[in-house]
Amino acid sequence: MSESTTYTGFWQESPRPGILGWLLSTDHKRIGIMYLACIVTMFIVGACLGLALRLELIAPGRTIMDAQTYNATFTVHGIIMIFLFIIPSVPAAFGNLVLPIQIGARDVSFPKINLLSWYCYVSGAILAVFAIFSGGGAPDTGWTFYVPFSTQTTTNVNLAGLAAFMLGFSSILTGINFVTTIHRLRAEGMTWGRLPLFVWTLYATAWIQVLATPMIGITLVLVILERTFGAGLFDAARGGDPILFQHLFWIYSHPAVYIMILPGMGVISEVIPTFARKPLFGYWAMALSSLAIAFAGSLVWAHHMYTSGMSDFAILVFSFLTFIVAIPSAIKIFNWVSTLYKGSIQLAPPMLYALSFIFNFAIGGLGGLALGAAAADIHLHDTTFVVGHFHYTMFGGLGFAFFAALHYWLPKFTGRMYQHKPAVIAWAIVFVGFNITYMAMQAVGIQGMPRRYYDYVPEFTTLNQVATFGSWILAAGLLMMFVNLWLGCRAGDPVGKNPWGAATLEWEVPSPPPLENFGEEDPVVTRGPYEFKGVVADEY
Amino acid sequence: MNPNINPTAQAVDNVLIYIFGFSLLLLLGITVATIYLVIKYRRSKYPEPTSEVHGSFWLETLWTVLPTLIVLTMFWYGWTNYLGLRNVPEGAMEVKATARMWSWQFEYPDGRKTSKLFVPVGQPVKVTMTSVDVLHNFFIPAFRIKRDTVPGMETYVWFQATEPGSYDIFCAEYCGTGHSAMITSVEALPPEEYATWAQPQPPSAEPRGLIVLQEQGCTGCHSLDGSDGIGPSLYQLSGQQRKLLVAGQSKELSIDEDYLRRAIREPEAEIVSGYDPIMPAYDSDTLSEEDLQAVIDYLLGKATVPAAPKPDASVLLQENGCLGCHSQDGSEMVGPTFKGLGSREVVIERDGKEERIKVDRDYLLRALKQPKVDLVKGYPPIMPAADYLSTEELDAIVEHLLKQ
Amino acid sequence: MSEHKHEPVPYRTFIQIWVALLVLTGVTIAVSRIHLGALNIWVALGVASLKSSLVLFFFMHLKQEGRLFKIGLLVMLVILAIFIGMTFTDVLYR
Amino acid sequence: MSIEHRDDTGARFGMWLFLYTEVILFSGLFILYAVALSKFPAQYSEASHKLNIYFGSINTVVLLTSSLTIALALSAIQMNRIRQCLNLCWVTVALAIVFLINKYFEWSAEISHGIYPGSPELAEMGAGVASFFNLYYFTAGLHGLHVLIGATLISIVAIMTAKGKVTSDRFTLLENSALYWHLVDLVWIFLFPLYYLIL
Ligand code: HEA
Ligand code: HEA
Ligand code: HEC
Ligand code: CUA
Ligand SMILES: [Cu+2]
Repeated sequence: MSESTTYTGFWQESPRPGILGWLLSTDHKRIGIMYLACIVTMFIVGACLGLALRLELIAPGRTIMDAQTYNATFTVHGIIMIFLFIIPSVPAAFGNLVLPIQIGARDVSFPKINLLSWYCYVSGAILAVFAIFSGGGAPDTGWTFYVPFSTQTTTNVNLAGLAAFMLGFSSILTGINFVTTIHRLRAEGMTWGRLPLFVWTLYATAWIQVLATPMIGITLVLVILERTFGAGLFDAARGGDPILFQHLFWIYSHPAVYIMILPGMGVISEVIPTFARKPLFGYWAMALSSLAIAFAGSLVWAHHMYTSGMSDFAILVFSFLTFIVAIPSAIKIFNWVSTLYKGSIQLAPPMLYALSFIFNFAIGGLGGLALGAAAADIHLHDTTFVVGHFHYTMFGGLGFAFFAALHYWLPKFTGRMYQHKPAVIAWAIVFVGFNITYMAMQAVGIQGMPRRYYDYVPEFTTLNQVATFGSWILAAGLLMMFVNLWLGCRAGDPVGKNPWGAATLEWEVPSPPPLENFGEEDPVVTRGPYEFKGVVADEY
Repeated sequence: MNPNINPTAQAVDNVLIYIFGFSLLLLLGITVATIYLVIKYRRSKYPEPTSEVHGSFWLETLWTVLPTLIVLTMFWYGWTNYLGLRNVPEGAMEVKATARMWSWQFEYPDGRKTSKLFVPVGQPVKVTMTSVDVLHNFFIPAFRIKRDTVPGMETYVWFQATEPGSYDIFCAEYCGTGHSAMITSVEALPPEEYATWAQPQPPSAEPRGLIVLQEQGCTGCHSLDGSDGIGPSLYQLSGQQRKLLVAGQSKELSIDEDYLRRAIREPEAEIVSGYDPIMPAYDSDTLSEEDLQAVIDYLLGKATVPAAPKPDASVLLQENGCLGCHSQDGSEMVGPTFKGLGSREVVIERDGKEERIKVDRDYLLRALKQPKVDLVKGYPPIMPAADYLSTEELDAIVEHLLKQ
Repeated sequence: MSEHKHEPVPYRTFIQIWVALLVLTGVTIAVSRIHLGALNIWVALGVASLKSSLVLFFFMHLKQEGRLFKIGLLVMLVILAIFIGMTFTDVLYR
Repeated sequence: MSIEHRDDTGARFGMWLFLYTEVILFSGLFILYAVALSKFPAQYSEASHKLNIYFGSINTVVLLTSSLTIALALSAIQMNRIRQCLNLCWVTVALAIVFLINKYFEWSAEISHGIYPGSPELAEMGAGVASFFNLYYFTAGLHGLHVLIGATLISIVAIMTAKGKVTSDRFTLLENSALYWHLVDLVWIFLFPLYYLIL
C-alpha cells in the first residue's frame, strides 16, 4: 500500500480523505481493519501481562511483583483477553472483513451501527485502561467479578464493570448486524445450503451475542449499584444470595466461550477444504452442529459452580447437559479429519495453524470433559488445570484459528503475501512453546495447585518453571510470526485474486477488494462454497 | 470401610483415570489419523483430490452415537462417584470451620479452637464450613475435596485420613491479596496421639470455684446469672439481704462467709423463704475444705481476680487470623509486620493527611477497633475491624504487641 | 429477500385492543384481592402474558410479520425460560 | 455511497433483535425476583402492601394508553395523515411524562418513609422486605430509564416527521421507535402485578 502505482482497493477509495475516511467510514472492510488493529494491539498487551504472570511464578515467593500487583495483573490479563481480544477477535475483525463478501453483499445491514459498535469497543477499551491507571488502582477481582469480594474491594471495579458493559454492547450490536445481514442480504442464488461454514458459525455466534450478552450487562450493573448504593442484592444478610451472582455471571459467560470458539471453528472449516481441495465432509452436519453448540451452550452454565454450594440436583442436571455439548464438537472434529481423506493436501501456513487447532482444541475439549464430570471437577476446579483447559481452548483453539485467519485472509485484504518459510518456522515455535507452557500448567493443576496463586508451596516449583520456560518459547514464536506478517503486509509480493485456490466468493473479487466489493453487477451464486472444480490458484 | 484406602481420593481418582484414559485414546487416534492422512495425501503426490464425496449419512450417525455413548458413561461415572463425596459416613467426627480473610479457624465439638485441623487417622471427619467475609474455598488436594465457604450459608465436606501426616489445605476461591497465603494443614494423628491431644488441658482457665460449682452439679439448680431456678441464683451474693426461715421462725441477715458455709454444709437449718427445703447437704467427704473455700470465694467475688488468667495474646493472634496478614518475623506480608512494633514510628494517613506518630497503646487500640481511621502508609485499607474481641482480649493483644 | 409492507391497521382495531387491555388490567387487580395462595402469582402472570400477547400481535404488528419474526420471538422466549427455569434446579433443591 | 440501500423489513427485524436483548436485560432482574419470591413469599406480600396500588394502576392505564396512541400514530402516518400522526406522537410523549411524574411522587412518598436501598429503616424490616424494595427500585428505575429513552426517541422522530423526513412511505424510524415504546409497555405489564399485586 505504499506505492500508489499498484492497485489498492478499499484502502484508498473513500468518500472522505485521510484519517477521517477511516474514523467515519461505514465500509465493513475499513471497520474490520480498525477492529483488527485494535484487537491485535490488545492481544499483545494482554499477552505481555500473561508473560509477566509466568515470570512471577518462576519461583515460590515474590519474584518480580507483590501479591496485590499479581492479582491485578491476572485480572487485567483476563479482562483484556476475554472482552477485548477473544470475543471480538474473529467475529468483529474477520467477520466484518469477510462475511459480507462471502454472501455476496456490498455491506452489512446497518453500516452506521457497525461503526457505532466499533466506537463502543474503543470506549470500552479506553475505560478499561482508565480502570487500570486511575483512582483505587487496577481491579483485582479476577475476570469473574465474584461477589462479595467484588463489592468490597476498593479497587476500580466500577470502571472495569462499565468497560465490560460497553464491550458487551458493542458485541450485541455486531450480533444484531450479522443476524440481519445473513437473513436479508444474501446474493441471488446464495441459498442456506451454499453458505460458507464461516457464515454459519458467525450466524450461530451472533444469536448467542444477542441473547446472552445482556445478562452480563445487567449483572455488572448490579455489582456497580451494590458498590455505590449498598443494594444488598447479593448480600446474604440482606436477603440476597451470593451464589445467584454466579448463576447470572455464567449464564452469559459460558455461552460466551462458544462465542469465542464457534467463529474459530468456522475459520478452520474454510481453511481445511481449501488446502485439501476437497468439499468439507458432512456440510449439513457441520452447519447444524454449530447451531446445536450455540443452543446447548446456553444450557450448561452452572458447570462452573460445582463447588459453589449449589444444590446437588443442579449438579446432576448441569453435568449431564455439559456432556451433551461435547457431542457437536466431536462431530466437527471427525468431519474435519475426514475431509483430509483422499484430498490433495498442501501444508501452507494457514493449514498448519488449522491442523494444530484440531490438536489443541481436542486437548482442551477433552480436558473440559474431565471438568464436566462432577467428581473429577471437585478436585480440578479452580486449579491451574482449569487455567490449562481454557488456554488450550481459547488460545490453542481460537487463538490458533485467529492466526490461521491472519495467514489466510490478510493477503486478500492487503494484496500482499508474507514469506512462507519464516511463517512455518514461527508456527513450529509457537506450537511447541504453547504446548510446553500449558501442558505443564495442566499437570501442576492435577497435583493440586490452585489458580490465582501468587505464591505456591515448593512441590510445585519444577512444573511452574517448565511452564514459564515454555512461555518464552511461545513469545519468541509469536514475535516472529507478527514480524513476518507485518513485513509481508508492508512489502510482500503482490497477490492476485485467489492465491490459495479457494472457492468462496471473497476470492473472486480483487485483492484488496474495492469499496463496494463487487462492480456494477450484483453477484449471482451458482455453486456451493467448496466446489473446487475449475478453481485455479493464482501464481504469486 | 477399609481403613487403608482414602475414600474421597479414591472416588475422584477413579473418574479422573477413566476420563483421562479415554481422552488419551481419542487424542491419539485423532492425531495419528490426521498425520497419516496429511502425509499420505500430500499435494506433491496427489495434485488433485481423488475423491469428491460430500459426506456420508452413516458415518455422521456413527460419530454422533458413539461419542454420545462415551460421554454418557463419563457423566454417570462422574456423578455416582460424586455422591460418594457428599454422603458422609455414620459416626463422622464433626468440626466447624470458619474462613476469614485470610485464615482458618476450626472448632471441635468440645469447644476447643485451632487454626490447623487436627484429626485422628482412620475416622471420617465432617467439616461444616462458613465464612465471615467473602467466598473462600476449603481444598485438600490429598483428599481431592473442595467446597466453597459462603457467607450466610453452611457447606460441608468430609474426608478420612489413612496415614498420619500433615496435608495442605489451600484456599481455592480467589479472596483478595492474601489468597495464596491462606494455607493451613490437616494434622492427621494416630488415634492414641489424637486422644492425648484432645484431653482437656489440666490448668484450666476458669476459677476453681466455678469449676467446683459445675462439677458438683450446683448449677443444675442455681443459675449464676441472676435468673431464678429451683434454688436462688448465686449471682453477686456478696452483701445481699436474705429472708430466712429458721425452724419456723422468720429471720433476716446479710450474706457473708459464715452464712454461706452453713448454707452448704447444713442446708436444712436455714431455708431461704419462698423455696422448698430440698437442697442436699455437702459434708467434707463430698466437698473438701479447700474446694468449699474456693466456692465461697468465688461466690463472694473474691476469687475472680487471681483465677481469671489473662487471655493469651499469641493464641489470639493465631486464632483470629491476624497472622494471616501480619508476620512476626519482620517479613513483608499484606499488613505491616508485628516485629518491633512497640518501638516503631509509623507514617499514617488520616483523612488524607500524612502524619508520623509513635506507636503507643491508644494508637494500637484504634488500629484494632477502627482500622480505617489511621491507615499505615503503603498498605491497602483492608484490615477488618477487630470489634468481635472483648476488651480484655484487646488489652492483651495490645500489651503483647507493645512488647514486640 | 422479500420486502414486506403492511397495510395500515384501522384505528378501530387498536382501540378494541386497548379496551381489552384495560379490562384485563381490571381483572388482575380484582383477582389479586382474592386470596388464592400460590395460585395468585400464576393468575397474575397468566393475565400478564395474555396482555403482552395482545400488545405483541396487534400493537407491535407481529400478526402481519413473516415467519422469521415469530420464530425469533419463540427462540428468545425459550432461552428466557431456560435461564429462569434452570436457575431453579439450584435454588429449589438447595 | 450507493450503499444507501433500503431494506425496511431488515430494519424492523434488527429492531426486534434489539428488543430481545432488552428483554434478557430485564430478565436478570426477574430471575432475582423469582428466586427471592420463592425464598420469602410472606415477606414479599407484606412488602407489596407497602406499595401504593393507586399509583401503580394509574401508571398502568397511562402506559397502555400511550401504547395505543403510538400504535395509532403509525397507522396515521401510513394513511398519510401527518398532522394526526404528530398529535398522537406528542400525546404519547405527554403520557410518558405523566408516567414519570407519577413515579416521582410515588418514590418521594416511599423515600420519605425511609424506604430506599441501603436505608436503615429498610434494614430493620428484615431480609425479605429489604430484598423486595431493593429489587423494586432497580427494576422500576431501569424501566423508568427506558421510558425516558423511549420518550426522547419519539420526540426526535416527531420532529423529523414535522420536517418531512419521516413520510408515509418512509416511516421505519417511527415504526421502530413505536416498537421500542411497546416494549416499555410490555415490561410494565409484568412489573405491575409482580410488584404491586402480590398478596
Ligand atoms: C473457547 C473457550 C472454551 C471452550 C470451547 C470450552 C469448551 C468446554 N469447556 Fe470450558 N472453560 C473455558 C473456556 C472454554 N471451554 C473457560 C474460559 C473456563 C474458565 C473460566 C474461569 O473460571 O475463569 C472454562 C471452564 C470450564 C469448566 C469449569 C471448570 C471449573 O472451574 O471447575 C468446565 C466444566 O465443566 C468446562 C467444560 C467444558 C466443556 C465440556 C467444553 C466442551 O465444549 C468441549 C468440547 C470439545 C471436545 C469434547 C473435544 C473435541 C472432540 C474430540 C477430540 C472427539 C472425541 C470426543 C468425544 C468422544 C466426546 N470448562
Ligand atoms: C485468549 C485468551 C488468553 C490468551 C491468549 C492468554 C495468553 C497467556 N496467558 Fe492467560 N488467561 C486468560 C486468557 C488468555 N491468556 C484468562 C481469561 C485468564 C483468567 C484470568 C482470571 O483468573 O481472572 C488467564 C490467566 C492466566 C494465568 C493464570 C493466573 C493465575 O490464575 O494465577 C496465567 C499464568 O501463567 C496466564 C498466562 C498466560 C500466558 C503466558 C499467555 C501467553 O500465551 C502469552 C504469550 C504471548 C506473548 C508474550 C506475546 C508475544 C508477542 C509479542 C511480544 C509481539 C511483539 C509485538 C510486535 C512485533 C508488534 N494466563
Ligand atoms: C485482613 C487482614 C488483617 C487481619 C485479619 C488483621 N489485620 Fe491487623 N492490620 C491489617 C492491615 C492491612 C493493617 C495496616 C492498615 C491499618 O492500619 O488499618 C493492620 C494494622 C494493625 C495494627 C497496627 C499496626 C501498626 O503497624 O501500626 C495492629 C496492632 C493490628 N493490625 C493488630 C491485629 C490483630 C490483633 C488482629 C487480630 C485480632 C489483626 N490485626 C487482624 C490487616 C489485618
Ligand atoms: Cu480465601 Cu482464597
Ligand atoms: Cu463453561
